[in-house]
Amino acid sequence: MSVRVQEGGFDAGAELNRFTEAASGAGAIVSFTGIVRDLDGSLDHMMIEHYPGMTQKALEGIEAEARARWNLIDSLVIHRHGTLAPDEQIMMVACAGKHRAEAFAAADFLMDYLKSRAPFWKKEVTSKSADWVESKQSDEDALKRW
Amino acid sequence: MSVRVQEGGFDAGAELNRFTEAASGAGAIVSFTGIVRDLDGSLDHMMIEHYPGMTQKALEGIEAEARARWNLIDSLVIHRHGTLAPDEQIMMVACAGKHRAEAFAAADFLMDYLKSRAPFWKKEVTSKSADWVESKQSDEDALKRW
Amino acid sequence: MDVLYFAWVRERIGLPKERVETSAATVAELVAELTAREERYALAFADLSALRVAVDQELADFEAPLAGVKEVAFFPPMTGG
Amino acid sequence: MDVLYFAWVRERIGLPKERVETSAATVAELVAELTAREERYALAFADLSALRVAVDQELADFEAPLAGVKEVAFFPPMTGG
Repeated sequence: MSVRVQEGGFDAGAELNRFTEAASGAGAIVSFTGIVRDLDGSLDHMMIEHYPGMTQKALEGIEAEARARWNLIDSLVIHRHGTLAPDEQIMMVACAGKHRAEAFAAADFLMDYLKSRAPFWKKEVTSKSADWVESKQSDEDALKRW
Repeated sequence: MSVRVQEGGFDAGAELNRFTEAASGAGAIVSFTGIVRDLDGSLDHMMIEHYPGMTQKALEGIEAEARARWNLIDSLVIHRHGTLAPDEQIMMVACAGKHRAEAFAAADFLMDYLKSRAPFWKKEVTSKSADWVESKQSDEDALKRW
Repeated sequence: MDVLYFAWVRERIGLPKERVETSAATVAELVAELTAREERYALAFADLSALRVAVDQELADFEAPLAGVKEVAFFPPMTGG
Repeated sequence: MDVLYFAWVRERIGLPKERVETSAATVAELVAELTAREERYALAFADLSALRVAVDQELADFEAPLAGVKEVAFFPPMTGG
């Protein structure tokens, strides 16, 4: 189990390989990568603010909850903060299980909780505006699945 | 959309990075990797047989079905055949979508269908036995979710 | 037509592929013909619920017609992934 | 106690963190005290349904007690991932 909050970029493929290599006994690895989308071609950059004292703790709590629900062999969360350009990778999650069902469910769960319960906030900056991304009801509703 | 059936190994991390790089406009990438598990320490190797004329066609049909259901930006299926040692990677799937829900659902769907509807058969060879892996009712049941 | 066998069906019958001249109208009729041939076919086809069939490389059922068909394959349920 | 603000709450109040001497018994009482101070606080706290609160770095609600608490943070709903 590993949680990293960092300003710099990461290499999702290298992280996936390292994670897979270390996940001894795993039959199934699921990874998720989140990428900055330039919705209408106007995005200059995204700013991600976070709450340093709380972030690591919150992510570890979400991971612990996933591991209590599914028989995971290992899990990984990486989340960036600071300034990100369009097409840059924001974060990734990986889960290793014996079987595919638990690896999929745990990764999906981690993403849902991370989205609405980890203290990150996104601001989209264009040449004309700088707007905080609003939370979506659909993200809050997604938590009810679990 | 891309389907590869091959005897040789593949580098899941490099595949993920290449796939992500090409999936322009994606906000979410989900990957699955399947690995040969040595269940009780006795597995010498796994043999994967397939039906060459049908495999590519079946995988492309499953991918087309996923793309009809979800608004995918791209998808990738790699599946090996032949002789595989414990801990070797058997196959991978990757799906790119604008949003996480569609990327997760499509990857999960592809795995369920690939498992029970693509013409691959696994044989587990130990020092004492060589047994065809039996299909599981749970894999057949998984298809009913979709 | 070409008849193909995979996994334990191939092992029981003892070959991966053969050319079969048949006037069977359906897969089920072809199975009956093959079963009548030799013990190894009878063994392979003993429990049809444990078998799957593809007609011209598409999954089909045992009632599928064979008119114009070039290739029929028999195999156990798939176990890929 | 330290009071922290994030995202647009930080922007409206105009600072990321301040030391507050208070005898408020709950988060809600602290919000009432701050709101009474200046317009910028009143603006930030105008709609509590749009705010989330963490007490000593754990998500909490506005009725959470403040006895022994070292750090309270106010922010909008999270939008990570």
